[in-house]
Formats: sequence, C-alpha cells, structure tokens
Amino acid sequence: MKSFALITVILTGWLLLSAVSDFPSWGDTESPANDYRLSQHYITETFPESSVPNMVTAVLADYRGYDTMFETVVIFVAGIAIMSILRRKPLDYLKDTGRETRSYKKDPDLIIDTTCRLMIPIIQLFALYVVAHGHHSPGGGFQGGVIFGASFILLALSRDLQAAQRWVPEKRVLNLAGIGILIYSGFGFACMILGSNFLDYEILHKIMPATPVEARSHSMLGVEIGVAFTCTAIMFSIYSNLASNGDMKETL
Amino acid sequence: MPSSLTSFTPVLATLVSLLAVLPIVLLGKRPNLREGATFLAAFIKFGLVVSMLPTILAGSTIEFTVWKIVPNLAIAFRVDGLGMLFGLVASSLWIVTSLYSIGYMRGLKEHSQTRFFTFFAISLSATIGVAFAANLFTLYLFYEMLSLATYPLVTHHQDKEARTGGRTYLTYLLSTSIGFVLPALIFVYVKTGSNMEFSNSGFLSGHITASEALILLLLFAFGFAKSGLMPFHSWLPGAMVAPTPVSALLHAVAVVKVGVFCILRVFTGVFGTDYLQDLDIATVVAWIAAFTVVVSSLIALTQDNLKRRLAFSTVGQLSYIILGAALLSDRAVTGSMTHIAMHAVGKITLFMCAGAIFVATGKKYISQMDGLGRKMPITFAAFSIGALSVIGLPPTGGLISKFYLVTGAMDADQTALLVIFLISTILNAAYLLPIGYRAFFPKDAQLANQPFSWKTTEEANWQCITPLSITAVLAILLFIKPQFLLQLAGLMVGTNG
Amino acid sequence: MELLEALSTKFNYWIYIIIMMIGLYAMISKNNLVKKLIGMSIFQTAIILFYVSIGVKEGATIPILYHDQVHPSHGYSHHKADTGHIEDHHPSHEEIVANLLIEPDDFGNPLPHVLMLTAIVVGVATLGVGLALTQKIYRDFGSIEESEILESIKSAK
Amino acid sequence: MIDQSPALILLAPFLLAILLALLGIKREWLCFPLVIAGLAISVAASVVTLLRVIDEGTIQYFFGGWEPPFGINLRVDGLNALVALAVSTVSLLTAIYSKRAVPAETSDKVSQFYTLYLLSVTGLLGIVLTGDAFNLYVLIEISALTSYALIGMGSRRATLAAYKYLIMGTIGASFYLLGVGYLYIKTGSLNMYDIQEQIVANNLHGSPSIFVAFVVIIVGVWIKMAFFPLHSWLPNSYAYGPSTTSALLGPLVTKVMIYVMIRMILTVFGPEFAFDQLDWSNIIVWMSVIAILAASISALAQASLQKILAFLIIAEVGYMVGGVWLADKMGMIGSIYHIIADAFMTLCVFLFAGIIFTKTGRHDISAMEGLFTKMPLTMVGFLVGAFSLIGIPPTAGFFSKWYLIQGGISSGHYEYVAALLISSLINAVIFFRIIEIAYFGSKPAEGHGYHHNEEQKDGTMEASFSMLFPLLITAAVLLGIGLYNQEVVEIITNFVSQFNIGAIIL
Repeated sequence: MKSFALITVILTGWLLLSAVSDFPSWGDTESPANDYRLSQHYITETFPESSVPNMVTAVLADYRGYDTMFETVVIFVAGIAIMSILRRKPLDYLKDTGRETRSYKKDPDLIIDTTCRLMIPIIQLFALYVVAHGHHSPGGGFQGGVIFGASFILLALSRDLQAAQRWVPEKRVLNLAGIGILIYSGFGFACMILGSNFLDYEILHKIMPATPVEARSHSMLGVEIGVAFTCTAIMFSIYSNLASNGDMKETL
Repeated sequence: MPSSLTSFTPVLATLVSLLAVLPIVLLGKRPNLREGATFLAAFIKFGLVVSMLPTILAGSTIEFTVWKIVPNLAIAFRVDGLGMLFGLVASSLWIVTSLYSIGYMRGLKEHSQTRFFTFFAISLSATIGVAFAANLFTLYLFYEMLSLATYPLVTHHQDKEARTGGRTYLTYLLSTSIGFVLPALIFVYVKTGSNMEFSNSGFLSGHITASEALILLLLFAFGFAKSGLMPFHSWLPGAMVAPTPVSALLHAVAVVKVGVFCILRVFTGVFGTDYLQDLDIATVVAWIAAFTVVVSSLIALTQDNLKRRLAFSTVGQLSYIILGAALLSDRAVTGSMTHIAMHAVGKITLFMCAGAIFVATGKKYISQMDGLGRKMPITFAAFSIGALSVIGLPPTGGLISKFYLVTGAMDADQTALLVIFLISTILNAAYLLPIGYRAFFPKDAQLANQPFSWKTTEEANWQCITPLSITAVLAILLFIKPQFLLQLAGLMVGTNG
Repeated sequence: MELLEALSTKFNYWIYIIIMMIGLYAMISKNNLVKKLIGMSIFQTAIILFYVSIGVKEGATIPILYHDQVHPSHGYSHHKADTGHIEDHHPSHEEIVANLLIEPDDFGNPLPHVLMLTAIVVGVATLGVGLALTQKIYRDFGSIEESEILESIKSAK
Repeated sequence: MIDQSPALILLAPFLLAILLALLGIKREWLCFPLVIAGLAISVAASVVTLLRVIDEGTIQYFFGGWEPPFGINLRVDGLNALVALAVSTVSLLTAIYSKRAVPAETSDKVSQFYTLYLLSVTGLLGIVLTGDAFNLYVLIEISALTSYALIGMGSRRATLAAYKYLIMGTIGASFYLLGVGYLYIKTGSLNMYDIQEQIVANNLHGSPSIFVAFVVIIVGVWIKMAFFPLHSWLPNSYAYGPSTTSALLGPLVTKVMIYVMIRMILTVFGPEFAFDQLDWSNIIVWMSVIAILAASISALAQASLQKILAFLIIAEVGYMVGGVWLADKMGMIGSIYHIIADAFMTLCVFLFAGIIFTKTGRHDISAMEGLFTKMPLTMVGFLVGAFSLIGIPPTAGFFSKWYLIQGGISSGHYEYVAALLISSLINAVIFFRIIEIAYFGSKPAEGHGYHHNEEQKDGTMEASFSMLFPLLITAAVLLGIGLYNQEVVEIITNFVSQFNIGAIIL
C-alpha cells in the first residue's frame, strides 16, 4: 500500500506541477482570474446593485446565493447524517431531558465555571454582531453561527453535555437547523410566489419597506440570519453527537 | 418487382396467437375452454395466412410497417413467396399439433398445462413473425423472441435433465444470436445505412468488400444456430428432453425451420444469389453444410433413442436446405425452399409417432420396438410414410424437393456435392427404414408369428392418432399436388418452376 | 535561474501541491482510519490554499469598500455647504453610486473567498461524517486500524 | 409557473425535505406522503421542462435574476432535461417502494432517512441541471454526504463501506474542485458555457493548465462513477446498505456522474479538445474494454444478488465511458441513451433484489428458489429488467447496445464491440442462473416431472402492492423507452448534433 501510495502521489504531484509554469505569478493583478469581467463586476458593481459594501457577502448571499443555500444544506445534511449514523437507541430527543437530569458529572471547577459564565454572553453577543454586521465588515451567517455554536460547546466543555442540553435540547437543535434553511429558502420561494426567479430579492421590495436595491441588502441580512440559525444548531449537534458517541449522555 | 399491397393481415396473423395468450391464461382452470381458445386461434391464424395466398400467388406482396424503431429502421411485415410458404407450413401444422398436444398432455397428465399452451402460442407468433418479417431487424426481433418463448417448453418437466437440456439450448441459441448475428446485423446497418429490407436481389452488393462479405456470411450462417449447422448443432438433441409435441412442432418444424429460413433469407434477400455468385464465397457454407449432412446421418445411425435419432436426422435434413441455398442455382434454391415444407410434414409425422408410441407404451428406444407395428398399425404406417418422405422416396412429397436439390447441384456443376446428396440419401434410408420394418416384421420369431387382429391393437388415444394420420396423408398429397409450393418458391428465384 | 524565478514568483503553487500530496499520501497509505481523515483534511485545506492564492492581488486590500466610499460625508458636505443642510443630509443610494469611484486593483478578488467558504463548510461536514463513521466502526469492530478490521471480517466468515 | 419549471424540479424535493425534517420527527405517518408529494411535483416539473425544451430549445433559469457568468443559472437542454426526468422518475419509484422497506430496515430513523433521501435526490437533480461548474461541486458534495449517511445506516459492514466511499468520494470530488480551480485560474469564469467561450476566445486549448484541468476533472469524475479500476468503493456500499438506498443510489449516482463527464467534455472543454486534440480514444476505449470484462467476470463470481448487481453497474459504467470515448456520434448517442435506459434497468433489478430481501431476508441467489410460482408478477418485472441488461429486444437495453455497437463499428473500435457482446453473454449467464434457480429450485427433482409446483399453486406470496407497483412500472418503462426509443433518441440526436463529433450521422 505504501509504495502504491507513493507512486500515486508522485504521479499526481508531477501532473499538477506540470501546469505551474503556466500559472500567473503570486499576486498578479493581470491574471485572468483577477482581470476577467466577472471579478471586475463584483468589485465595481456590487455596491451599485445591492448597496452592500462587503463584496464577499454580496457575492455569497446574492450573486451566488443559490450556492450558499446548498452550502447551508451541506451543514444540515452533516448534522442529520452524523445523528443518524451514530444513534443507536430510539431517538429520545423528543423527551425534554434537560431539566430533570440536571446533575453535573462532577463539581464544576470554580475558576472555569466563572470564566465561562462571563465569557459566554460576550461570545454570543459578538456572534450576533458578526452576523448582523456581515454586510459591512468581515463576517456573516456562517462565521456568526459557528461562533454562536461555539458558545454552547464551551458551556458543554466547562460543565457537561446535560448543562448545554438544557439550553439547546436536541429537538430544538433540529428545529432550529430546519428553520434556518426554511428562512433562507423562504426568501427564495417568496420571490417565486411574487413572480420572479428563485432568490431574486429585488422583487421583495413589494412587501418590504425598501427600494429594490435595498431589498437586496435586507434580504441578504435575512438569509444570513437563516444561515446562522442552521450553523449554530448543527455545530453544537455535531459536537454533542461526536463527543458522546451518539447517546447524548456522557461526553467521552 | 410486382405490385405490393398494404394490409394489416400479416400483423394480425402474427398477433393472433399472441392475443390468444390472454384467454388461455384466464381460462387456465377450465381446460376444455382453454384448449378451445388454442384451437380458435390456430384456425383463425391459418385462415388469415390462407387468405393471403391468392394475392401472393398472383405475384404481388403484402406489406405493413408497424412503426419506426431506430432511425431508418422499422418493425415491418412483408409477405412474399418464401414467407408465405413457411407461414403456410407453420400455421397449418399448428392446428394438427394443437390437437396432438392435447392428447399427449392429457394422456400423460402433465403438470402446468396452462403455461405450456401459453408459451406454445407465443412461440407460434414468433415463428409467423419471422416468416413475414420485412427486414433483417424484424427478423432478428422475432428470432430472439422465439428462443426465449421456447425455453419454458423445452424445460417443461423441470427436472434435472430438463435443466441441463434447457441450459444447453439457451447457451447455444443466445450466445450465437447475440455473439454473431447482432454484430453482423449492426455491421450491415452501419455499412449500408439502409432499412435492411429484403429484396429478391439482395441489398448488400456494393456496400462491403469481399472479405467482409465472407465474414458476414459465416456470422449469419453460424449465428442462426437454430438451423443446427455444425458445430452449433448439439442443442438440438439436448432439447429433445421436451415433451414430444414440443419436439414435434418446435424442433422439427418451427424452431429449426426458423433457423434455415433465416439463412435462406440471408442468402436470397440480403446478399442475393447473384452477388454471392460473383463473390464465390457460398461454397464455404456449402461444404460446411455437406459435412454436417454426412456426419449427422452417421451419428443418427448409432442412436437407439428414437427421438435422438430423429433429432440427428433433423440436423442433417436442415443442412440439405442450407446446402441447396448455398448451391445458388435456381433449381437448388427452389428445392431447398420446398424442402422446408416437405421435411416439415415428414418429420412432424415421425415425431408424433414417437410421441404416440411413448404415450401408449412408454417406450423410448428403438430396440424395444420390435413387433410393435402389430399393436400400433396406424402409427407405424404413418411412421413409414413419414420416413419415406424424409428419405425422399415416392409416393411422398420428399421426392419433389430432393429432385430439385439434386438437379440443382448438377446445374451448379458441383459433382462432389451431388455425391454427398446421394450418399446421405442412402444413410437416411439406413437409419429410418429399419424401424418401420422391424416393427412390422420383428426378428423375434415368436413376435413375428403372432396373428394380427384389429382387436388386439393398443393405439394411443384418438387425439394422438388423428393428427399423425393427417400429416401422413398430407405427405402423400404433397407428392401429388406440389405445384403451389413450387410456384411460391419460383416467385423468389424468378422462374416459374 | 529560471527555476529559481519560477519558485520565487510561483511558490504558492508549489506549497499547495506539496501539502496536498502529503494529505493524499496519508489518505491512501495510512492504516488508521482517523489518520486517513486527518490526511483528508490536509488534502482539502491545500485546495483551499490554492484557491485563495489565486485571488491575491499585489497591493490590494480585503474586498470591502472603504468606509468613506460608502459614506462620502466629506465630499458631499463641501458640495452642499451653501444650502446649510450638512448635518441632516443622508445621500441617497443613487447619489452615492453616481459619485462612486472604485479602482478594481484596490480590492482583492472576492470570488475565491466565497468559493472557499463553501469548500470549508464542505470540509467540515465531510470530516464530521467521517468521524461519525469511524466512531461507529470502532463500536462495531473494536478497532480503527483498517487491517485489524479486515482481519476480523475475514475471521467472522 | 411554467417559467419556473426547471427550478421546481429540484426545489420541490428540497423544500419538502426541510418540511419533513421539521414535521416528520413526531409524525412518522407524514413522512411518506411528503416524500411522494415532493417527488411527484419534481417529476411533473421535469415533464413540463422536457416538453418545453423540445419546443423552445435550451432553457435558462437565472437564480437571483443574475445572468451568467455573474450569477448561477440552470441551463436545460435536451441532454439534461432527459436525464433529470429519468432521475426524478427513478427516485419517485424508489420512494414508492420504500414505503414498507424503510420502516423495516431503518426503524426509528424514518424521518432522517427520508430527509436525507430527498436531499440526495435534490443534489443529483441539481448536478444534472446546473450550468455552473462550481455549483456542480457543491451539489456533488450534497449528494455524496447524503449517500454516506444513507449507506452508513445499513448493517455493520455498511459502515465500513461508507467510510471507504467517503475517502474515495472526497478524493474524487476534490479532484473535480481542483480542476475547476485550474479552469478558473486560466479563464476567470465559473460558468460552464462561459468557460468554453473563454477557452476558445483566448485560444487556451494548448495550455498545460487546461490539459491538467481536464485530466484532473475526468479522473475525479471517474472515481465518483466507479470506473474500473477506481471502483473499489462501490460493491460493498451498494451491497450492504439498506435496500432503498441501493435502489436509489445504484441506478442514479453513477449515471449522473457519467452525465457530468459528458457535460464536461461537450460543453466545457469541447469535443475538439477532448477527442481530436488529445486523441486518447484508443487508450480509454481499451480501458473501458478491460473495465467491462473485469467487472462482468467479477459479477459472475459473486453469490449475493446485490453484489452481482453492484458489479454489473461497474460494467455498465464501462459501456458508457467507452461509448463516449469512441469519439463517434452514434457512440455518444448510445451512451446518453444508455444513461437513461441503464437507470431504469438497474432500478428494476435493485427493486427486485429489495423485494426478495424483504420477503426472504436473504441476499444469496439461492433465496430465489421456486419464485416463479410463488411470486409470478415480481418475476415478470425481474425478467424484463434482466432481459434489458442482457440486451434482448425489445427492451431498452437492447437498443442502447444497438447504438453503442453501431458507434463501435462506425468508429472502427471492434474491441469495444466484442467487449459489449461478451458482457451481454456474461449477463445472460448470470441472469439465467438466477432464472433457473427460480424456475427449477436449487435442487431440481430427479427423474421425470416436478409436481411440487401444482401443490403450491395457491401458496403465492406476492410482495405488497407498494413494492410491486414500482417494479412493474419500471418494467413497463423499460419496454416503453425500448419500443419508442426513436423519440428519445431524436432528442438526444438534436442535442449531440450541435457538436462536432467524429463520423457523420445517418
């Protein structure tokens, strides 16, 4: 196996290297990728067309919004997939286990507990900022969602899984994740119902107090929130399933 | 080309037995009605075929295009002389065999009779479909259909023997048709780009080179393995595990005749005899056929199982037909076409006799049949007539076709092949005549001295006896009135034989 | 000399290919299922590096418009000074756009970043599912060494 | 709503998947109707789209209203309209089949199973319809991730198979992604059509990057479609997964990947580049010959029905890859027609395998003893599928072979023709072995007669309607697209004749 791997790697590497001489140099502003009308359009026209200064967000949520919707679905799929692969017993997330079994595995460490108590609200607040301010600064739904999810993971780490489950029991996780995608696709379907193409936010100005250009910007915020919902929920779900080997009781 | 009519009749003639499947299956629990349906379909089919006869004899053809299935290629029907001839044989013999199989199946209380009659009917549809196919593609379609529809018939007993026989059967037929015919077919299609419609002068001429032609010819000759050309013949004796009516109709008449019919079609309709003559490649096939004739006759001599002996005889007789076609002279081709009919009538008589003997006495082996003629005089009389026809002796139709074949060989200046014909005729006589002779005149003195009386006969039931008598009479009738057959064959070769 | 130049100006490609091959080697040759997944992660990350390095432009900044491009309070206040509405006036979108001057070379190419956000997400998802499968395999076979698992399947037969 | 039809094909199952995830957890009874509803809408939309394509030619649908290359579009022409219809129909039929199989095989995970099922279909449909090279990658990953989970829900061995699939699948998809990167670096575009225009406009055909991009993409897609010898993930995945999973993924995943290959060759790189400039036809056709033969022979050696079918899929992949690389119009038409025909014939036999497994709990072919009398209708369905795989007229499989062989002959690749014929014969052996067991029983009675049958006449144990119905429909479809193959081929021909491939067409 080792020699086979070596041969494969050498062959593939050689093949890939053979094209390097053909590539533009590092940082070349004239390279086709950077010079083609596609990239130019995104840089110069994003703001006029959607009044969003952050081009990455605009490309993500508007020009390639369809891609991003499926990106969210990828996360969603990962969550469900991990759950369905690992779960052995009938899903007991239907029961609201959080409140009754609120017993800590061990005595919480004072320093850790207090630090996390202080940190978690700040982390969550920052997550919300990242989501909401994604138009103007680096950030957006994925980043914000992941940070938000991390806050719950921190909670689970500092105490135990049950404590975090109190806030986000599994049932809620799934619902949140589904609702997130529903929000995203809801924007799309709303456009369809109003007679335009899927995710063509411009038409939404009819039901929004905004101009067509602003409608794009507002809708982007909306879909980012949807993304954040899904991300938050699934990040925590992935952690809790992997950490407890799928039975949601004790962490490894 | 004489005029051609468009009519739905050939399609109907093909479909009628396929449609009969429905009542047969539905009436499965009520055997009398079920067999009624079979008969009705058989008569309608025969009627439909006969209704087309005057038109064909008048020199025109009947055509119908069902639908285009591949670009430039349609499922189409066309009735001409050769197709008519074969259609007549198959549909008329179906009636007789239906009667016979009812007697046989009930006599032996076979299981799954509904399935039997269902696939019997489907096979007939396929046979008529082959007969009336207008192009190579349609021909192939029905050819494959026949292979599959006969599988449940061959393996009817569902025992170990049937399993082996059925396996050989399908292996040979499917592997040759998929392995040889299909590529040849597509090759022809690619090269000509045409609809592959049969015509009296062939359509390949000018599209392919001589070496390609030879390969194609061999692919077709071996690919239609139903014709039993050696070395692809051994499915035929293997398939004799089937119930006798199946052997009778399908393996002496429908299946094997479909094989030779296809080869005749390829020779006359695809290549055209003139083109083959120009290329001078048919001799290869002729010699393979000649080899098959002699070898199979020799093998037949050694067989003790009656059905197996008949099977090898069939292998030989089929090669006569191929040989006749490969001689390419008008008379030889006429002879081989008529031989389809003559041999069919003769051989079916023989098979039905074998079946009747089995039903009445349970005997399968020739060595057990000494003196049996006294107990079953009608059966053995019919057997003898059938034997005469297969050998080609008067007063039976076999003489007519043999005559044409032999004179055709002279026309083609193939003296060596002529000799083969004669040798094989002697061999035919050697393996068929003693059976009848010993049945009536046993060596065993005790048996020989028994007085004969109608009261001591132990014939099989009437459903078995009637059909074989009819075919025996038919064999004689064809000697007296062979004109219409010759006329049909003549339509194909351009002379009015 | 040429090679050196190629190395210095195109080092990003060399790096990505080397990293990628390390990952690929681990994926194929490692016996431990988790190590394979680590290899997979390296492999995917290399592709991300490749894409992101495509979008790099010399002298460009992140692809977000400057604050004063979008909020051109200065430029406007001079223009509108005589009307006396400096404080209250919020220029409309159209007005901003009309005066907007964007030099494409100032900003990095946004597209690779967007694409790689997707690739990152896919990488996370795949890694997660892979780990879940590994856990289940461990549960079922009691090992995460491929050879041992195959051995136990063979002996079970 | 007619204008929205291309988008609805994939958005309907997508939306219902999400609704199902939200509503179906507590209400298991709701899952099945939702799945059927979503897929039925999808089928209807596919039909409408196909009719529109026949009528109007290529249809474009711009997501977000952005025209390519700025936004992502669906670009539906004759090729993908047909494939999309096949995909949605196959998934609908499998869904009907799954009504009883899913609760039986994956108890308490029904809603997750169906959510993943619908999303998998969404992914496959998205792959087929999209006009954007990068979007294709995202959807490949969606269908792949869902497949890993759908397979991993099966037995013990299935998990390991799913893991292997995950590793191989990731390599394949990443190669594809890398190839798209190479294209992007040279053309600056991600839209398939635009990439082609840029390649032509800038005369990039000689560029090593484009060459490497081509190789990497094709190899990546080969891994995903299990082209021999890159097939090792497939047999176990399909053999050990739940039967519904096999019935969904078996017919679809490999075919969709072949679609991707054809799309890449024709639309992105252009046949002039792929066939004329590279001139690899000989090598790749030989590779496919080896693939066909090796896979067929491996299939012959298997005892479990599911494994036989898995290897047959690999052989069929060889057919289509070879057919495409014949660099001949008829070969291309044959391959495209075979995508559709093969989807249905694989579905047919996988449904049969699923029914047998539910009824007998066994995978090995000796489980099929005496089935002709016990389950006559099921056997009829199976026979049609088997005949189609063998290539017996008038089933669809015969005609796809017909076109492929025609392509092989007219391009002079006789080795390919021979491989097709040999594989047909091997298929015949495989299926008649099964038919024999079903007909004779595994130990046939000695001597004359097999009266066992008559006694059991009334003891039929036909599968339930929800399982039988899709099987028989599939069989009918196989006959239908066989007999009316000219209509299908006409659409394909219209599509293929835009391109300049090989020999003249009849």
